Amino acid sequence: MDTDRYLEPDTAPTQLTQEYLMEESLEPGLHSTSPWRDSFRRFLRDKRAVGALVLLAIFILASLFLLPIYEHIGPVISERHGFVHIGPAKYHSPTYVDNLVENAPASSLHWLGTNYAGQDIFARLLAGIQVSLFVAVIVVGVMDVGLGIIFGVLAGYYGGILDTLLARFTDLIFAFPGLLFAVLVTGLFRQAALDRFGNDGPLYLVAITLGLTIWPQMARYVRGQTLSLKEQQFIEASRTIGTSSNQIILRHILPNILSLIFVAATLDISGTIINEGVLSLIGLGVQAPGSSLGLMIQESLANIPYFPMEAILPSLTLTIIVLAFSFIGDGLRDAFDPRSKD
Amino acid sequence: MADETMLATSMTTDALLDVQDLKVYFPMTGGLLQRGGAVRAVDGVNFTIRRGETLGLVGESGCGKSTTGRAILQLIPVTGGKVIFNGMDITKLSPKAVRQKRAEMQMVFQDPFSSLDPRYTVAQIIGEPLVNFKRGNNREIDQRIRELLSTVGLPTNSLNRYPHEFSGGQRQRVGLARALALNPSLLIADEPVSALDVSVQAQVLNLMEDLQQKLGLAYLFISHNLSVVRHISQRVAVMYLGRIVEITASRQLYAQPLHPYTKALLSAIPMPDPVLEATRQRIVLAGDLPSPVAPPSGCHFHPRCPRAQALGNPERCRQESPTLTMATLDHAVACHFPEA
Amino acid sequence: MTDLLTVRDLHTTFHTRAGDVPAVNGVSFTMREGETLGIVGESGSGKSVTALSIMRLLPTPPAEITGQEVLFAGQDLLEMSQDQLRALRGNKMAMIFQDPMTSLNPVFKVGFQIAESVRMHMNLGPRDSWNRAVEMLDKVGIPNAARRANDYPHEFSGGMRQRVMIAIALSCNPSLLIADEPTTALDVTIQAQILELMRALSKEFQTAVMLITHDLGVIAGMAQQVLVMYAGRLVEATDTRTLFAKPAHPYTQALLHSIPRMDDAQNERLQPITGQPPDLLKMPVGCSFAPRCPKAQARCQRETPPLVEVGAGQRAACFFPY
Amino acid sequence: MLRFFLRRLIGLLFVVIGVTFVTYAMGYLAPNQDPIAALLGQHNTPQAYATLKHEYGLDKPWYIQYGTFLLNLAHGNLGLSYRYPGQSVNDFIGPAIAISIQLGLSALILALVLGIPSGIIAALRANTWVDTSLMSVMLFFYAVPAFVIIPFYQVLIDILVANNLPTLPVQGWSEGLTYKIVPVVILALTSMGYFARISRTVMLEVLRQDYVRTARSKGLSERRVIYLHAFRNALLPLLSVIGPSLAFLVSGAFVIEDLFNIPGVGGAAIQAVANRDWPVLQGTVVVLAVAVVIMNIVVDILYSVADPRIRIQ
Amino acid sequence: MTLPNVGVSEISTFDPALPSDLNSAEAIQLTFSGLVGLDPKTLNVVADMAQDVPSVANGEITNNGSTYTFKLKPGLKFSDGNPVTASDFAFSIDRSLDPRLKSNVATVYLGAIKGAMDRYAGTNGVTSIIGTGVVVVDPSTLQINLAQPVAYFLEAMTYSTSFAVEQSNASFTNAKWTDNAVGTGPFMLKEWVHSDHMTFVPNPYWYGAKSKITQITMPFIKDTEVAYKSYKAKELDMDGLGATITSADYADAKALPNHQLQEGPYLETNYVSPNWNIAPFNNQAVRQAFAYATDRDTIAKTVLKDSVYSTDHIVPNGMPGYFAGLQGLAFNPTKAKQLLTSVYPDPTKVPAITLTYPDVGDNKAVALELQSEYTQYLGVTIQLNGEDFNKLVNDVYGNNIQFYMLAWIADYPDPQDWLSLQFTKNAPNNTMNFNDPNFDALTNKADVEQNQATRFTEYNQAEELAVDEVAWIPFSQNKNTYVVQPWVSGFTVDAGGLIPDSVWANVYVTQH
Repeated sequence: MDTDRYLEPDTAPTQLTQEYLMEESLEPGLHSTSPWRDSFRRFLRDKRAVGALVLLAIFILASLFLLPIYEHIGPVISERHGFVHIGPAKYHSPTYVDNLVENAPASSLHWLGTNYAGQDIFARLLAGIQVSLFVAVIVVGVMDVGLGIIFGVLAGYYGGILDTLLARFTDLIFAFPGLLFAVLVTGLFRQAALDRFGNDGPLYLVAITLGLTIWPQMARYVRGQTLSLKEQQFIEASRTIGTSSNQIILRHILPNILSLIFVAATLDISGTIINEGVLSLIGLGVQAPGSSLGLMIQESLANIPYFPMEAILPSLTLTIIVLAFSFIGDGLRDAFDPRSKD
Repeated sequence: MADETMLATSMTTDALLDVQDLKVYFPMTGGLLQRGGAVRAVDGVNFTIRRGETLGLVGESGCGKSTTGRAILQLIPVTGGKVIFNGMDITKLSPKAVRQKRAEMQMVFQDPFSSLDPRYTVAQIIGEPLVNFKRGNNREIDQRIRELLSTVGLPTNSLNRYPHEFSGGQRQRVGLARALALNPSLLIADEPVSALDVSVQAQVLNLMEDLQQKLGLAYLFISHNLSVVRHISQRVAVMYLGRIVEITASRQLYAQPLHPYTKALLSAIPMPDPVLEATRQRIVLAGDLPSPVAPPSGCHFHPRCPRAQALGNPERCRQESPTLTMATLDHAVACHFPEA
Repeated sequence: MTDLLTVRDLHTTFHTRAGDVPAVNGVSFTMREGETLGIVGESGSGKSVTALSIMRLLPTPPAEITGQEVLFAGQDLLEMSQDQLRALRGNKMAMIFQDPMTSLNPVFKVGFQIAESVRMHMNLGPRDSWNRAVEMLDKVGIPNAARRANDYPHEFSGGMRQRVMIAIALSCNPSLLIADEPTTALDVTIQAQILELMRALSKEFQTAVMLITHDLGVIAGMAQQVLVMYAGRLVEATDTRTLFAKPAHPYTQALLHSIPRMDDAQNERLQPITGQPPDLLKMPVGCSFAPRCPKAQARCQRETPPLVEVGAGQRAACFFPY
Repeated sequence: MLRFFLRRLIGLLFVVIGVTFVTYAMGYLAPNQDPIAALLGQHNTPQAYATLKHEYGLDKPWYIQYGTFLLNLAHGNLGLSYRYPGQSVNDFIGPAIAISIQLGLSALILALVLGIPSGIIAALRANTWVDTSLMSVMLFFYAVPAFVIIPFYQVLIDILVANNLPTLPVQGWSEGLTYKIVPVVILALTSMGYFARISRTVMLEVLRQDYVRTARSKGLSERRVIYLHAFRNALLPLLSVIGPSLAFLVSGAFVIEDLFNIPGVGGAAIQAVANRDWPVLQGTVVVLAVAVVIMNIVVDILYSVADPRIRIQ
Repeated sequence: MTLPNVGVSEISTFDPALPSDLNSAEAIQLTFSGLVGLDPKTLNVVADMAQDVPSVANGEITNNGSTYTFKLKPGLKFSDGNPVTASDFAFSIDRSLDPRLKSNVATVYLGAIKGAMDRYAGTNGVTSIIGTGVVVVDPSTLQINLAQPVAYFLEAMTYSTSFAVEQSNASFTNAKWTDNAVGTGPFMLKEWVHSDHMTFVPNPYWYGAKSKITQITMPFIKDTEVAYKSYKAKELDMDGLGATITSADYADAKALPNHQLQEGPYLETNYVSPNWNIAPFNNQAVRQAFAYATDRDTIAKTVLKDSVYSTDHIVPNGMPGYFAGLQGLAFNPTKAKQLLTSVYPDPTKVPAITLTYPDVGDNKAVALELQSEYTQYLGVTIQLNGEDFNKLVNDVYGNNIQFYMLAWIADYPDPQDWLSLQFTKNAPNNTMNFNDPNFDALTNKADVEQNQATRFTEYNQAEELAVDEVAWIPFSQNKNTYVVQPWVSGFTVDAGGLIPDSVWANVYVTQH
């Protein structure tokens, strides 16, 4: 057999090597698509999820940028409480209390009316969205995803004592019924948080507490995903080509579970926003005159028979945000794992 | 191909890989209150592979052939025995040193779909070992990647594509290119073609043969497909329940199997020839493959062994585990009553 | 022997989001009573879909099954209602599948799973159907059948499970057994056992067997007639001896040359088929094998060759056979 | 079997010690949490303070206090309430538990009864309008929390009352069945949505399985294929999510019990935190944690009954 | 009829020796009774099971006001038919002080009795005061000896700590005895579904006129709004026991047909209290500045929609000894600013102030209003802290809280409860560290003064001091608001939020 042709590897393909070439099935004209871009394209096909994303983006942008603008819109009121020249910066502040306009209907001055204390509902809604998003970012973005990834991946990849500790800790948190742990901690340390951090203290406390209760679930999930990913041959392949464990985690495991974490985190955001609402509802969340959607609902309860809009507006806003995150989560999951849809 | 001479020459050179009494046990651990035994996946395996040679390792599922491959690469902890590679026992090395050694022996995996990271481009996949071992600067690495692509017969426009855009056969080529990147002298191929379509298998087999010739590679070719192993290997080892029962030159094994298990295995393979099939004498083994958790005593094969049955189930088969002994020159068999 | 099954111009198309996939594209053949027909082809060639289409076991949508006729014992399966089909399935035509590990319901006793079918089609009482199940288990070579009938599938090995599947399939004395890659998931020695069993039982029960496989060796040992499929089409149909002795279609020829054989001269270089099987979403015009065919000419790229008689009892879909 | 229970018992022990210790430690570490001062309030005199502190054993070091608690717990005694003088925690939370179990189980059953069939129907009609609309409704209920639904419900009730239309009671529990309908329904909604979504996914997965095809190939009726062969298997993953879904139910119950004035453990726990009534809180936490663990054991046992591949050993 | 007990999910106790809250007292009042009670209108002490109210005039107060003699009405019986004698009262009073009961109210009401403090603390070997503090003269005569004369003793005797319990029924150790409690009140306990409701039926052995009500159902409803909704849904026959109608519902209640809303003064004063020990409130001018900056009328009229009375008094209107002529620190923003700037010329340099308020009912709205007022009129920054009520009480009594909002409800209708118990140097309620020897001297004198007119004058002077020096900044007095369905007649609630026994004789429910 003639083996000479192999002596110069980079020469033009010979007749025999022709059999390896399959250019025709590679469609050279098309741009190659990464899995991320594929998923993105699939996500865009999900009208419900895209709609939710747009709506959510509007909410977020409104809460961040419309609130400061709103505080510059409106006339200067010449006289109130014997004080003159009260501008929109004041009466459109989410915290400003004006007992002369309590439970006012929607007007050009107060776009969605005022609540029991004469606070502007529109401003409070926007501020409430900010709070929900803040909690979501801290709890899910930082603690849930951060701690979840670190502990989940390490426990899944290395196992051992870390794995056992994680399992025990998760058992403990799971055994704490419902929100009881959060109620306990926020109830006990609320005063301290207020003393230390002022009005926003309880919010930080709520965020940290909720984060503390939520991350073990994420860690357990990430651990599971890591374990199943570890079984994939490309991880083993990486080891055979001398990739160190740390690099395998960073280069192969993390990128591959990131999409799943994304989905889980999106769905966790819904849960977290709800839990913040529950804590505010039972008086353990944001301190008045601050605003949060849960607090707004709580404050409106006594007034429901007389001013139902005060309850409906924050409830509706919360519903939309929570549903939007759920839709986006569903959409992301379908986008990352097309099989899950049917 | 000049097969005889090849065998003769390789016998004179040193062994590239010498596996001595290799044992891999998997502990069966449960929770706090569970006691576990051990799965004796690999239970005292001996063989050598010479430079540039292909050793076929065949056996049915669960016989420990894949575990053997992984244990050689130190991908799983070895319970006992030695793996001497290039004269050095690598079971005693530190993890870091093992990583360095792995540059010289590489692996090709069975599953063309799960063996490539779906989020990496072909260039990144093939380049990963080069980056790991710092084989040159970016330009040199890029050059080497292109070279490897052409070596395995993939067009250069594959570079920035992702695995999901390739067929199974093409992906196996990517896997091969990755394995070849560091110029290894030993390639452990774990069922490299069994997941491929029959019409594509031949492409990959031919490529592997060509690469061996060109690069002087030695292969440990693990497969359950005896036809494929026969085709590609110079020597073949047959495994049964964690042990090697027969090892010899490929031609010898297929022409004159000594172990009753090998005989049965060979007779069970359907031949693509209806005339032959109609007249063939088959040895159909009774029963299932026993579990490696509780393998039969003595010779692991004795409960299913037609020869033992023919001999009236000698006590010795049940009591004594046969050792792998030389029956003829370069033909070892582990049987108390090998057939002449 | 009379015709048991006649398939004429069967088409099965999957409507997917990416487009329509013509998985089976105009397949016609005839099967006689008691005969073993092998269908051979690579993955995606449409051999399994053909079988499932005949059984009408494909979910519609996404599948759409059309055709001139599929006559089974004189009745057109394509015209039947689901109820009529159900009376036939498991009764007169039965099927076994590739993966014995997943084909049995894990939560029911194997005896139940056999008896269920018997009870339904043979109008037997619970006790009689159970006895029949035990009898069938015994027949497929499961030791201690009476006791093992009370075991769950996970308590059986892969080979044993495939025996159970065969017991289910043959429990109502079907006239047609479709075996879809019945031994692919099994080890070689177990494969030999199962094939042996199928041979013996099909003889005993006078059952025609449609054996679907990608292994030409299995075909050679089992089938009297062979169909070769490629990319949803039938490319060659003939009796087994002719196929191996004198293959007409270039694909069949190439296939036979590309596999390593136990009986060839060792280390003889294999002759691979270049390229890949076509993507069913983007089927080439003309002969679907043309892009890989060493004999392909301009005509092959334009026209689809019909399946025509090229020799005695040998049909091939090629303009340039042999 | 014995080993299974022994292992679960150790797990239970760990959980009980864990949750009580965390509860205890929180109360101990948090600033200004003197239960005696809270109890005495305006009637606080040094004399009364010292007397009560001694009576409740709070003058002892923390580890003695906690040890005493554990020792009493081992005898099934949860101690004495601080807030409700002379009342034992057992007496106090006993009826509350009964009510919470009634509420929780009713809601769980309702959620299962409505959710699972919805999921199955959606799976059988996958990607049709039936599926889409049913699942949109279920997603809505799954995503939207009870405390957002309740205001809407109250607005509705007010409209009904204002127009002298028949309504359901707005609060209370034990007076009769009509009092239980709304809390149970609202509590069930979230879980119902969850079960429906899970059921759909699971059912789709099961319907794809080879054994379903086998069942069809045997000529079984479609009903038998779906409700016997497929559903028996779908039951397994469903069973395994019922355990964790209890946590959902419990946190939902907090709000429901609060807003509907239902004297269950959720409300008792919130009150106990406010009252610094540690014994009651400890008791509630222990009882709820044990309940969750026991439910999980029950689910495990059911699972092993439903799945012959799993045997408790 | 349905008589909701609003604000709790369960009463704390049904043992007359123990109640420290109105909710428990409401239930106890129905089933238990004492020697003397209150007139629902005047709040004067009237006879209940005693034949008459002891006085110096009728010779039943002797020994310089240190000995009280009670003569029992003839033929009194417990609800199980057993006779009630003087020894039952002796037992009941002694029992209330028993340390095993851990009563935290017994000494407040019974502490004046000779030996009571030792009996409560278990000191000096005192294990019973029967024969010393309480003496059974004969089966129908009970004599009580005080350690020293106190003028408000009869008022204190109207509290349930001296109500009769039966020796064979009441336990010292088993708190569950109250599930089958036997008493002497107009009703008796029929059923108690814990944490849910209680049911009462008329006591057949009640000495007074029989009630036409055949059954009282008392559900526990935690939320005031929920209770009102329930009332509107006609599930309740009345609502608002203990002045629990919120300001949100007040306007609605006022508009209900047939004058369903009843209102009058309620003996509860709402106030914010500055802590004299903590800056900036360690300065009288600053305290006064806050008092002057408190716009009480706005709070009462605008914020709380007239559901309360605006007040700057400590002792509420309706109390015996109310000081109509008190000159309080009425709203005056200019003066307020002046006073503050006299101490802190730059208001931003005022030390940080946190106003802690109990986060129930209307308090949050008031706190927000106060925050807004102090910010506007004084230019200071106020941080709010809404706390659970119980937690706030704990904090107020246990730790020095800088600035807090609370309310005080009369324990018994005597100014002593509002002044001596609040602001004397060592008073348990002196949580704002009020410190004025003149005040202490005045109240010490008044506490023992037997002449009621002189007493009240002394208390009035003391009250003026407390207001001027700003112990509290009172801002509102609650209204005794409650709603009664049109089909209920003759139902009234006294200014203390209780339903005196005598009321029941006149209550009846028509068909509806």
